[in-house]
Amino acid sequence: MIDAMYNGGLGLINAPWWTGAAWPVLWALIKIVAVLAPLMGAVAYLTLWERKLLGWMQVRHGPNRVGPFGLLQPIADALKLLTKELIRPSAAANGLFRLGPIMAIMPALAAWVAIPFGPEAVLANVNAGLLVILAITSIEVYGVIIAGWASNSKYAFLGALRASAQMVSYEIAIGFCFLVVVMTAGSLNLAEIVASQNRGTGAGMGLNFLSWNWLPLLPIFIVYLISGVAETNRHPFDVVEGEAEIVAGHMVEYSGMGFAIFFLAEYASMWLVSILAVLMFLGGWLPPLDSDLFNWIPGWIWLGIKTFFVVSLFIWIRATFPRFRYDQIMRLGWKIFIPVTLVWLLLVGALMKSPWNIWH
Amino acid sequence: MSLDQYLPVLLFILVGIAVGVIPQVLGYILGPNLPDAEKNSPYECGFEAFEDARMKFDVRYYLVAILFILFDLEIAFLIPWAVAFTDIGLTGFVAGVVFLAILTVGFAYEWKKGALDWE
Amino acid sequence: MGLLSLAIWTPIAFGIVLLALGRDEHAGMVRWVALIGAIAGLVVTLPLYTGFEVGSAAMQFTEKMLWIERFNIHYHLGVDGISLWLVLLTAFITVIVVIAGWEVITERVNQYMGAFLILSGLMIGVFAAQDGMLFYVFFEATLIPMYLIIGIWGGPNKIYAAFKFFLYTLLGSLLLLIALIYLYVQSKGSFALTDWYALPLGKTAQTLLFFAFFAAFAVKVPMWPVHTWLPDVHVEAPTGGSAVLAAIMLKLGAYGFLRFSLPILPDASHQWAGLMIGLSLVAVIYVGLVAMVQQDMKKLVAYSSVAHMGFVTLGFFVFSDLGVSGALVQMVSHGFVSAAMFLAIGVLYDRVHSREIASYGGVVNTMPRFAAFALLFTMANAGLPGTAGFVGEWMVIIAAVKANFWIGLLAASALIFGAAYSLWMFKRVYLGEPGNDDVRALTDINAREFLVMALLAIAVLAMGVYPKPFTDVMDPSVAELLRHVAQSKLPLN
Amino acid sequence: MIDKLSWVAAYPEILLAVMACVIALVDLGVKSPKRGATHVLTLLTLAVVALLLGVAASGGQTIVGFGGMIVSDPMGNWLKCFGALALMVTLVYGRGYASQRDMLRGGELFSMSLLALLGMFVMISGHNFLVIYLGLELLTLSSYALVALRRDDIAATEAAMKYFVLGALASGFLLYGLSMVYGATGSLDLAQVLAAISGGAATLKGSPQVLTLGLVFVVAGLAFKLGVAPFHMWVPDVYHGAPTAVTLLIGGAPKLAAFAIVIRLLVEGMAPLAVDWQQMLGVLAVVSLLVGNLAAIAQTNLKRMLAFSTIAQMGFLLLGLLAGVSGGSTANMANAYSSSMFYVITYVLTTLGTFGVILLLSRSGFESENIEDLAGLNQRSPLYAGVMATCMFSLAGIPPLVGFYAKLSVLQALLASPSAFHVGLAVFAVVMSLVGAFYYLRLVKVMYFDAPVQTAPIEAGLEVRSVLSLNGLLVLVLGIVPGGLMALCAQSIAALFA
Amino acid sequence: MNHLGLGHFLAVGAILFAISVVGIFLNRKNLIVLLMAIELMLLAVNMNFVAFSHFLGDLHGQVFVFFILTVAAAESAIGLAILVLLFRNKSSISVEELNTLKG
Repeated sequence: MIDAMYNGGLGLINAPWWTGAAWPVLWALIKIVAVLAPLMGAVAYLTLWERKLLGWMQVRHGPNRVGPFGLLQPIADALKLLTKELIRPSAAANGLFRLGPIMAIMPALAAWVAIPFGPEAVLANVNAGLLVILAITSIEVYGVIIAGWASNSKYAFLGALRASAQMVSYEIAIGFCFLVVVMTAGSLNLAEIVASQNRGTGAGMGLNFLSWNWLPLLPIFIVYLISGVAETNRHPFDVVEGEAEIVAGHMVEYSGMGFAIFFLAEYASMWLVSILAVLMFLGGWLPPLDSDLFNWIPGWIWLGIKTFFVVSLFIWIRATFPRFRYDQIMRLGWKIFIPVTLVWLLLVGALMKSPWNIWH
Repeated sequence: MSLDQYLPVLLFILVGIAVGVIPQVLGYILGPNLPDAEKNSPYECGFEAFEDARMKFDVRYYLVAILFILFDLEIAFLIPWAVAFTDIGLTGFVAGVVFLAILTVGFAYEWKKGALDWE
Repeated sequence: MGLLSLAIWTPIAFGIVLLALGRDEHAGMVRWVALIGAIAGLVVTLPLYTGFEVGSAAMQFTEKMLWIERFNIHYHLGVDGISLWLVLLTAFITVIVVIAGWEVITERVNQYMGAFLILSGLMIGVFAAQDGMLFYVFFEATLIPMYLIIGIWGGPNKIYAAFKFFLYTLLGSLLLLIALIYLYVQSKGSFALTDWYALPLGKTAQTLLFFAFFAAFAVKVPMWPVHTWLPDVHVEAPTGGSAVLAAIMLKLGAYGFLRFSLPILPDASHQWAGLMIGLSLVAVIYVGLVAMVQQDMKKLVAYSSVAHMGFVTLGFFVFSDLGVSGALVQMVSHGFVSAAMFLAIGVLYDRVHSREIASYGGVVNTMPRFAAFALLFTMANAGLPGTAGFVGEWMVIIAAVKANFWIGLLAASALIFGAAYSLWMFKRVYLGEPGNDDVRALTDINAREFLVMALLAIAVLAMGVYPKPFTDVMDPSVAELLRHVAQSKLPLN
Repeated sequence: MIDKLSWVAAYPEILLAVMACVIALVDLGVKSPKRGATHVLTLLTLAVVALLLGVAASGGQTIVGFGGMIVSDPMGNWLKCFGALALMVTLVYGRGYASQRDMLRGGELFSMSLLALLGMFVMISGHNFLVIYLGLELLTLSSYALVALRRDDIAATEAAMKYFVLGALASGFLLYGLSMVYGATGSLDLAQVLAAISGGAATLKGSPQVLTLGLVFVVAGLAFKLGVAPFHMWVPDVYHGAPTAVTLLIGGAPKLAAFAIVIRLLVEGMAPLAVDWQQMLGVLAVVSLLVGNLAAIAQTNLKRMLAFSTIAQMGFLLLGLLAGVSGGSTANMANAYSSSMFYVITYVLTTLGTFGVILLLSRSGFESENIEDLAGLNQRSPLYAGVMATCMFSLAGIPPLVGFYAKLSVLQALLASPSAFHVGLAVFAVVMSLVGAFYYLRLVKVMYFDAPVQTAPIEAGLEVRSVLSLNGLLVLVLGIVPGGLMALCAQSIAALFA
Repeated sequence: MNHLGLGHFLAVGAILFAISVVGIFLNRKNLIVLLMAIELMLLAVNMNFVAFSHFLGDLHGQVFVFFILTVAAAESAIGLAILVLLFRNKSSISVEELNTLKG
């Protein structure tokens, strides 16, 4: 069906500039919007879900005034932020100050280009998918630094420094996690990584979920999850923007849509981290059991369910843990996660070279 | 050479930028614009800002940045190794182990030197 | 180890021992060791003379072994009639210098004595080397001790003098080095002098090489107009340094002409003989005149050295038996005489600390014995018959007359200048009433100084009265040399 | 699997790499500020490595390992052996100096210098652009850090910055050139590059213009690394600003490696282009001799003067390298390159002695780096003055010191190829070495003729004194019997062409 | 899109290289810019290597790029470290103020 749409569009105008350049670009844009629109919706409603879930965990209701069960709350928030004044501190560097949010949101969205939603359903089916994601998300730190620097405010500056140091530290841990997964899958393509999880002893017995990477790579999975939280500067690693000591960190000088964009970026990143966790460790769109009922449910639903579960896990963590001190955060990243991932990398490597290799 | 597969990447980056730009423009148009000196002064818990915010900061941030560059590159280095792991045989594995061992030596060295301590 | 090696390395070994072990606290012992070393150095050269086969032109006492294989450089030593006396002269003068510096030098005695002993060995090496590169190594190495001698123990302007000495001579030597390497390449990888004697060379090559050699040797001799370093250096150098410089180091240049320029480049030598003779005559006459107006005794003797060396080069380039032999005799005699002159000035300088002629006058009154020696040496310097100075100059003049009357006449006229400045200086310094209180307070030479003077006086007289042992030894070698010079080496085409 | 020969070819490097890591880790447990244990361990390592290399080099074998990535040949092994020895001597001289300046704390001096040496080894062994480049970078990166080892010293950090910027620039040039050569020949392997160039247009993958352009950049990059004019700007500042021990470290052994990569890249890789690169080297040599010698005269700072002297000496070294091919004849190649090898080895030996004395004269709180500081050294210590004077005369090229034979062999190589250009260069070189003699002599003058200004007694441990004496003696003894070393160089280079 | 040839890539490389050289020599103000110019220079080289590698169909060039990247990282690490030292000692990172060493 999708191919038919593409070919239909191709036949609209019979001119080289259309078939050669314009239509492919337009088609790609259409597909991007098809990904982006649900994503934005998911982001918006994640804010609501977070507030709701937190509320329930704290035995209260959460937002419930705007619309039924507060379902229109995100739209109201958006409208309110849209009509707020965009304050630019007089000491700030003008261009950079506006560039900050852009550099924050762009990678959080652009990284989705390589996320597959099914075996073939991916915007850019490149071999180096994971690498593309790694590359694009690395840019995120620029948004933080630029925002903190351009604000010309001590809180923003210190917050940006802390945030960037924290993000790069955990990026290493995440990189090592990627490495282990890539090693077992033998590919950087996320679809192949998902596919590679559908084999092994567990899968042979129909208990597919036992073959997913989360079990054989359990330490890596845990490290990844925690690093993902830290990478997005979420609680309990949100000391960079902790109200008690540094107000809103690098975002302190932003108002209105500037602030909203940072907010969007954070939640889009959460989704990204979650879906990556699912793709790499939880079997992506694969059903957990090899039964007809489970196989009948489409893959994207499985993907959605699992991702939703992981995102909720993030919120659960937020509700549960006290905030870490900054030195504890850095120590966790450098002195625990990196050695653990290094050791596990070697162990997995040795296992793969041994006769007991479980990733044939 | 064909880079067609990467066209969506470029486009998505542009779209991402647009998503960053358009709301700000909209906010500028739709929101009020009433600057005053107090509002536009940097936030400092209500105090007057008394010095340039771009002050000297702890050198450890530099250290983290430097260490990050190195480790990130190590990862970049290991990715091809990991991708081709099944094809490179024992020699490749041993080579990787040697590489990681050297990395570990450096890591242990900086650990013992206190480069990873924050307090 | 052959005799020549012994002659070279004995003084060097003693010198190194002195450098390594000597301290100013036991300067007395240092002096004795130095004297023993110098005498040992002289003693081991004596068998060279007694064992020398007179009448043979061949190299004797030869030693040859491979030294640097890669460049086919040999440790090849040998003496013939040309170099034998120069070797002996060197060893002899070293003894004299050591004795002369006995009490005069009080600081860093070991370095002073060591430098002279090493210098002595190196100079003997120059005279004995039969391999081009070996020659060059010894030739250049002499610069280092001499530089230090001038610089450390010299007069007030010593640093200027030391640099001038070193850089002047180094420039010439470096061109010599290029010439040697060129010859090495041309002779398909040989540094042996005998190979080079037989090497055919084109006219341009010969001319270029000739001037490269000229640059090295003429500076060393020194010939006019590149002699200007010599007076400066002599004035500043310590007495012993001046003596060795005048007596032996100048001969290195002249010897180089004889060993290199003439036999290797016969055609260029003939071609440029006119120039060489011209320069020599200028040296003899013009520099002689310059000497007459000097107020400084050392400068006067220095200029007279230039003039005397002019006779040597003149003798070489008339290409006759008599001329070359005369020049050689002149070299040896000048070695004795100039050393004696400088040492005599040193005796005065040690007492009065002035070299100005005007500071003296009537020295004969207070130092009669010394004045007697001084008179003898002055006469020899002037070329009076019966002294060493006469024989060589006379032979050269006769040879010059034979070659060309006018050249001979001009050369002979120089004798008059020589007599004039030498005697004039003698008159002003020694004769008459004591010129001032310094002179009145002078004490006559002590036993050590007497010994030095006496030894030199004997040598000067012996050579003047009975030069036959010298010329007998030289003649066959000179003949052999001239045979080489007579053969054209231009490629036949 | 990797074949056994590869291990044989690389085991000194492997040993050194392992020991560098071990020493870095061992040092973490050393508490003493003098770092005795680290020092001894480092010296021991170097001694063993030098011994292994000496044995390997005497064998005279040429082994190509790791698929042509590295080569273990006599030239490389001897250079590596001498490099290890030079580093040993450097550390012996520099230890007192370093400990007085609190440079030993942390022990980086040892581990970094071992890594620098490893870089040299890799550079020397490299038979592939990639390996050569990696070795080069390992060396230079370690050197940058070493220069900045005195963290509180303005001059040192500034020197480090200049060194870093210009060094990185040089690497960039070299790399850019290598990329062009790669593009033109289609290979990074020296042997294949040589084959591609030898075959002319038929075997080249790209246009000859690209190749020539690449060559220009490669030569410029090498010139930067060698520190020859007009790419010499960093040399005086770095020599001057770096702590003297480090100055010796970067002014000594790395010259051996620099020579080796010139040989590897230009001769082993691009010999058929010799006519082109020889011309460039000729220009570089002339300018270096001119700039180095003339600028050195004007210096009052000893280290700066020696820096300019280095520039001049490197210019002389280039003369040997450009004499290899003339008029299409390659008969002189072995001769010319072995003369350069001899030159560089003896230069390093002499430099060690020179800086050894300077290091010795420095005390805590006092840098002996002005020429006046040497005044009257002869009265204070005839031995050190003697060593220094020997080195100076050697650098000036006066026989019978080893520096003379170095100049002799280079001039010989130059004159062996019958070309007026070469003869002119030789004459120019000797005239310039006369100028050079002036400032070397000035140092001797200061030591011997001037009255002492500094009167503090010179303290030195037995090891320093004996090594320094040995060093000076070697300059003299190798001058009296240079045959062995010359033959060694000749055989090593001959093996390249075998 | 289909007309991209080797020349285009080399031209980009050359332009980058030229920019970086100019940046190194003309920049008088800020050492950080110098460090960036150096990185840019290495990127220019990488451009060349990748382009050649692709058009030659030879992977070695790309392997080389990997190593250059690593070295560039190490280089900038050391460069930054030296820069920090320099700033601590001189309180300035201006190129013009690198004038302690003169002869």
